[in-house]
Amino acid sequence: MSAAASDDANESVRLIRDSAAAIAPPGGDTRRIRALRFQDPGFDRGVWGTMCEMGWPGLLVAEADGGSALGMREYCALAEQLGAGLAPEPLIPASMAARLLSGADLAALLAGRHLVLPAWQERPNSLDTVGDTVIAGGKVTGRKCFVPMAAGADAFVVSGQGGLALVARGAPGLSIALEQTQDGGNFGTLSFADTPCTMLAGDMVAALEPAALATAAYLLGVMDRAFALTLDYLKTRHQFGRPIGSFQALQHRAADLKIQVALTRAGVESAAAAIDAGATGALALAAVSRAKARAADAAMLVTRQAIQLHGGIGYTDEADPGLYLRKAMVLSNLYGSAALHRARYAANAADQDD
Amino acid sequence: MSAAASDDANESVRLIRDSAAAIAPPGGDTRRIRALRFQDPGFDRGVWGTMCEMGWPGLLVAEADGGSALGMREYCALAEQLGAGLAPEPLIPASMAARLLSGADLAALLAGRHLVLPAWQERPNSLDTVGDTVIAGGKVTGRKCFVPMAAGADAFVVSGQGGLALVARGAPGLSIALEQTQDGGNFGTLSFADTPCTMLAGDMVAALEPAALATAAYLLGVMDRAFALTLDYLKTRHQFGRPIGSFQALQHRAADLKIQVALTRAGVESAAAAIDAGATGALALAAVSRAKARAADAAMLVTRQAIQLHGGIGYTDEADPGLYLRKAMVLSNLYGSAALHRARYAANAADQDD
Amino acid sequence: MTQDLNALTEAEFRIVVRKFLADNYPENLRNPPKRLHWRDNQVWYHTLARTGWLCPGWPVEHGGMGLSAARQIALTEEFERHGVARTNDHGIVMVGPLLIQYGTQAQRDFFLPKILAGEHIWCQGYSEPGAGSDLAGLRTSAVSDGDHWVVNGQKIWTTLANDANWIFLLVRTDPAAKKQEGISFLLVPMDTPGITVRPIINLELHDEFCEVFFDNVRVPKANTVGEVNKGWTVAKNLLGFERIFLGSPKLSAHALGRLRALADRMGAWDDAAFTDRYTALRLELEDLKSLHATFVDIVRRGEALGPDVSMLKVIQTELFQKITDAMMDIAGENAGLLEPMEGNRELHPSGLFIQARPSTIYGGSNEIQRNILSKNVLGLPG
Amino acid sequence: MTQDLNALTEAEFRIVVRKFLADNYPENLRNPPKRLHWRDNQVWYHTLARTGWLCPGWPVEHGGMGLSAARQIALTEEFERHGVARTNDHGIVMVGPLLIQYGTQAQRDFFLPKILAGEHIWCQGYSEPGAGSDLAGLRTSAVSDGDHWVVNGQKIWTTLANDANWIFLLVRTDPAAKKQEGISFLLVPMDTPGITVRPIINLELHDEFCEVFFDNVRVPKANTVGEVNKGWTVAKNLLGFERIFLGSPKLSAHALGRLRALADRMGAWDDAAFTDRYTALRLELEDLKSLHATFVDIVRRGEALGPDVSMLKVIQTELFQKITDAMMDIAGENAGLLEPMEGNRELHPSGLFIQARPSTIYGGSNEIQRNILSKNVLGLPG
Repeated sequence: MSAAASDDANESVRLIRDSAAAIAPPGGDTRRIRALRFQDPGFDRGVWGTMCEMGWPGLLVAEADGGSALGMREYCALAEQLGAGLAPEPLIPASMAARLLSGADLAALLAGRHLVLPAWQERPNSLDTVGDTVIAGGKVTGRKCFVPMAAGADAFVVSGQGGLALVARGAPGLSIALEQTQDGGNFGTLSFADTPCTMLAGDMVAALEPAALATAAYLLGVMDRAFALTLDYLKTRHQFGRPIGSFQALQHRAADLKIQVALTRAGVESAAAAIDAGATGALALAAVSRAKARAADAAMLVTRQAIQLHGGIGYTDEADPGLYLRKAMVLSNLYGSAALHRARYAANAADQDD
Repeated sequence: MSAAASDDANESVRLIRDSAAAIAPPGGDTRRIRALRFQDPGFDRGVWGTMCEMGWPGLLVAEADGGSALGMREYCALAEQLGAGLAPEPLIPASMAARLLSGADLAALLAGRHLVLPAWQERPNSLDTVGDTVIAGGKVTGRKCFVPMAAGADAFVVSGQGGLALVARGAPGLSIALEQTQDGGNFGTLSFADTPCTMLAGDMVAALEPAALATAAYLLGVMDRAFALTLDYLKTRHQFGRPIGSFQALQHRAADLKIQVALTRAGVESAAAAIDAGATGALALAAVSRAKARAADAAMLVTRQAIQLHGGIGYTDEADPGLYLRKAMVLSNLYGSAALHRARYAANAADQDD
Repeated sequence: MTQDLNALTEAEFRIVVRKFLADNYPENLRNPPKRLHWRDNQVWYHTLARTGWLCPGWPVEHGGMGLSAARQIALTEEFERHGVARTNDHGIVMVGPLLIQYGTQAQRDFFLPKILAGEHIWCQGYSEPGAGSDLAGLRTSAVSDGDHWVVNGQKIWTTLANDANWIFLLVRTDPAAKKQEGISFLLVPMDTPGITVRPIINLELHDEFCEVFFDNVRVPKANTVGEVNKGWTVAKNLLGFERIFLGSPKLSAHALGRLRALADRMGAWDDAAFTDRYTALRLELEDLKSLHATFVDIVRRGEALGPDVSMLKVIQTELFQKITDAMMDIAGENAGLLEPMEGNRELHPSGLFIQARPSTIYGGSNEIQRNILSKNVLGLPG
Repeated sequence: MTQDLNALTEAEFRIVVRKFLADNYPENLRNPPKRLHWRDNQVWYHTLARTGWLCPGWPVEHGGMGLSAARQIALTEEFERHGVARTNDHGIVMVGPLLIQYGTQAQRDFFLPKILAGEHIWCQGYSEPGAGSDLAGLRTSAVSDGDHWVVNGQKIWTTLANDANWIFLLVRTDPAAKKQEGISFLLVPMDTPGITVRPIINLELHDEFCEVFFDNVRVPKANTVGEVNKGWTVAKNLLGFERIFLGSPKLSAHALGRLRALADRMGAWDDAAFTDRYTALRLELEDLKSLHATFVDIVRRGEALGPDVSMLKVIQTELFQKITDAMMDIAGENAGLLEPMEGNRELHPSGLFIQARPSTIYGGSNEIQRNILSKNVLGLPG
């Protein structure tokens, strides 16, 4: 990238971060987050509308299609910021859906009028988007699970044998079972029985990659903020007549957490930069897998330690560290667990000669 | 075990420890150890004679055969003590050979006149005692490796297809290649070409078990002593105007090492007690594997940390921690690595229902 | 009966216990996912009281079963094997033994029968918001006023205070004394005016812990256990037993069973990396069992436990966490569910993962345990 | 030439470097298992001096190549890729740049040409037996005597002192001052009467490190660098660069290559647990590379490195150790061999394992690095 292009990107990343922080202040609006937890649909449709006004679900969409045609660096910066603020609005799945829609469907999604979410998964621990679902003759039959925030969706993009289809929430033969998630949101299990649909032309497999990388970035925001909270606590909480952050064993643990956050940031940013620079195929898969594997493990480690270092108070629901832990619990294995991505990395990254 | 039997065992364990400490004082005779390093045969034949006078190679041998008919608890106590003193004399392989000999051969071994060592292994990371070696018609042909202290052996017990055989060191067709080991001893690779032998009736596979468990006990002695050295250093070495053992990060690491030593001791003692109480078959294999897996990993951890906690001085050859590290490097993978024993444990220990 | 039980062989004794549980324990209370409240376990509690099985460790002359240490361990193991829920047991395991050792005759005469009858349900007021790991830094004060103490302050992490009608308290009676001195041990009815209980919702979304506020609470001086200003000695006595209890391998053994069930469900055995990890956890559990047994032997012999018992607490709680970490890693997207998978209580990785979190914090955090090990066991300075 | 090299694209530059190495570097010195002594590498050293490639980072006006930071990094990478042995380089990377920044004109005029000519070989006298991690606690004294200092004391871990003819020294010139004050920086010929060098045999059984004893050693005051009693400022300046150097992923990358070769030899790829472990190490290396690149970018932009560069040193050295730990685990009985397996230098797990040990001790132990991170980066108190 030339110096000028790099400056442009830095500027647009800064703009994105600023506008995201305005809507989802890092760690500053847990009252909103708490109020939405364990309530349907698990997020705020009004805030979602604002996000759409900001153009976020269309960040990666071409300008001709109503998007902003920005890159992965901007998308990851946005996702990180939302993670720091624990925003529950389904930006990542909706952005994934945006890559699969066109025309009026896409316009309605981007405008915030019609929330479409992807339904691609049939088994845990898998990135297979086809499974046993059959799409044929304008009908879908099958079962999709782990659809995040399904409670708030107006329609679903469904992948299966026979391609990709759009199904309205109220379509006959579609039943939705909701399960609550630890972060206060929900997973939908969708059962289709000869459910009418319209065919789409997108590529679900390709759409998974930005979602996986953005989830890594979101987890980066989660861990970064959980770590910051913890650092504050170490500086202010006193035991034995001194701040607990003056105890060397805790200092060294904090240093180790800082290292995990730094490694995650380096991995996410380098994956985003690689994809923006045109990386495709195995190279891109390896970059995304590296970022997601590190982010998943590091987010769990940092948020677990946030609880431990907060002591008893960390185990209460009214303290904030638990919110970050629960978010990490939900997102770490979404779009592929650390183990899955390690294996995918090994399958896609050429081993070196030196 | 009844209380009286238990008291007897405690007494004989105490006696064994005392007499072992007289010959191999824990950490107290590193001058002797250093003088023997990297010289053939790697140990002191005179000290070996004294050990034989004490009856050590025959500790497990029946009284009728000239042994002491003691149990695994006594043998492990002895091995632990020798580990604490880093004694290089080949007690464990010679005791293994003692189980495979009888009559005059056994008597000569036990008397210290004729040192016989087992040669059973053909590949690293394996407990297979047969391999490609063929024993037939009074001749051995094949190749055995990793024979500890082979430089000092007068004869070898060799296992292969066709059974078990005794081969004299000077037998025609036997060539011995020696490699130095990190602890200053040696591994022999023995090549047999139509080498004359006499047949034996022992069971090499069964003889491996006490050797593996005693090696775990020896490693327990090694780590226990390396930890004690390190603890002394933490109390006496000053930096920043205080003993380094007053720094909490080092204190907590010391606590973790103490835990590893305690877990190893519990595992070794429980395996020895189980075997003395009559455990056989899968139960005995599982007990030995558990002890050896923990001892191998813990010995490496404790001795590595002994170097780290001693700082620069720990990296010098003239400081003692390195002697313990090198011993652990040689013994951890002998008679099966930690990974091999974990797998063997899983294959032999019945999983629980609760 | 109690005479007979101690005379039995251990195997015979276990058979008796199993039969007792099969006959008496409510089936629907086996292996509850969260700590039970009094409303749920009082029937079982009263069954224990009625049958004389409530206080196994108390001497017979005080109304207990008078079981030997070995029998008590076997009893606990059988209860755990059967999935018996923990009761509101602070009166049984803490207050009773304490009064037998330190109480006045009048205190014993009054309190012990009430505990045995299931009439007094106790809770423990030790920790404070500013004194968690640094327990001796507590600030709840008791000021002398005639034959009463006037207590002001706040306790926290008081388990099931919302079920209890009595609380035992550490309070500062001499503000000028050094930290561990000037502390006294009080017994207080929860219905005394000025006491307010506020449940704390924890990460399990359960109100197991409470805050207890004291606003000019008047406590008769007759309710002081041991000498005034010597309460720390009384309290410390209770901490030793807590560590061998918290170091019992049963919790990790239970969790490992759940990991096994989850691995079956998720098809994780095909992954050799998981299998090796599982075996390493199993081996650690078995080694913990061996180490635990050496401490149990000390108790069996009637000897005092040393500070090295802290090792058990560290190993057990961190193993418990490692096991639940492994659950999260193989559970896939199920790791994010709030409720059990497929409605099956046995398959609740996220629940057990969260339940494992506080084990390294309570009962003296593992940081405190490592301090104890380094100073009191290894003799490291400072 | 130097003008041309900076003007080339990076790819072109690398081609030039590769050709230079192919033409000039002795084949038998590629990837030596241990640090080379002067007797072994002096021919190569003089080749560098003769061709003008000895001091890539020095400005052209001082006789260096004047390469930009970016070019220096590329050069280092190509040298490492080719397996070029480290030379006795303290004069090149430390003394020269230091004199350019802090030296007097007379010092520069005298010393720089001698370094460039390969005539002065330097070593570093910082650590002392009582001042390892606590470098500022050093006690070697320099007492004023007319226009000389009289030096008494002992240095330790002086790399290749037995090869050097000059040493740069930190000495205490004001015993009354606080720790980091009262220290001065001296340049001393090794043949001054009163200096004794004693090699230390390390765990590699190699005499890379030495002790250096000073017994009434007279040093001209003209050989003081910077102000008297301000030597700590001069020395500190050198430590920043050391950390990005010690944090370079190349050492771990090299070790991972050896692990791969060992796994091939041992048939370890059949074991999925090993494969997963190997992949985790690979990922950590790749993440380290990404993080390292962000610090290299800072240097490229000519900005100052912050204390967070300590992260690189911690990650790199511990990754190096984790890689060699894995080697020991799969090497089986070969883990105990003193020499390479089958005489093949590429297969020497025990050697690399031992080589990895001191990396977490020298250059500021990792405990010191974590102290720096917690205090200077995270702002934790005390």
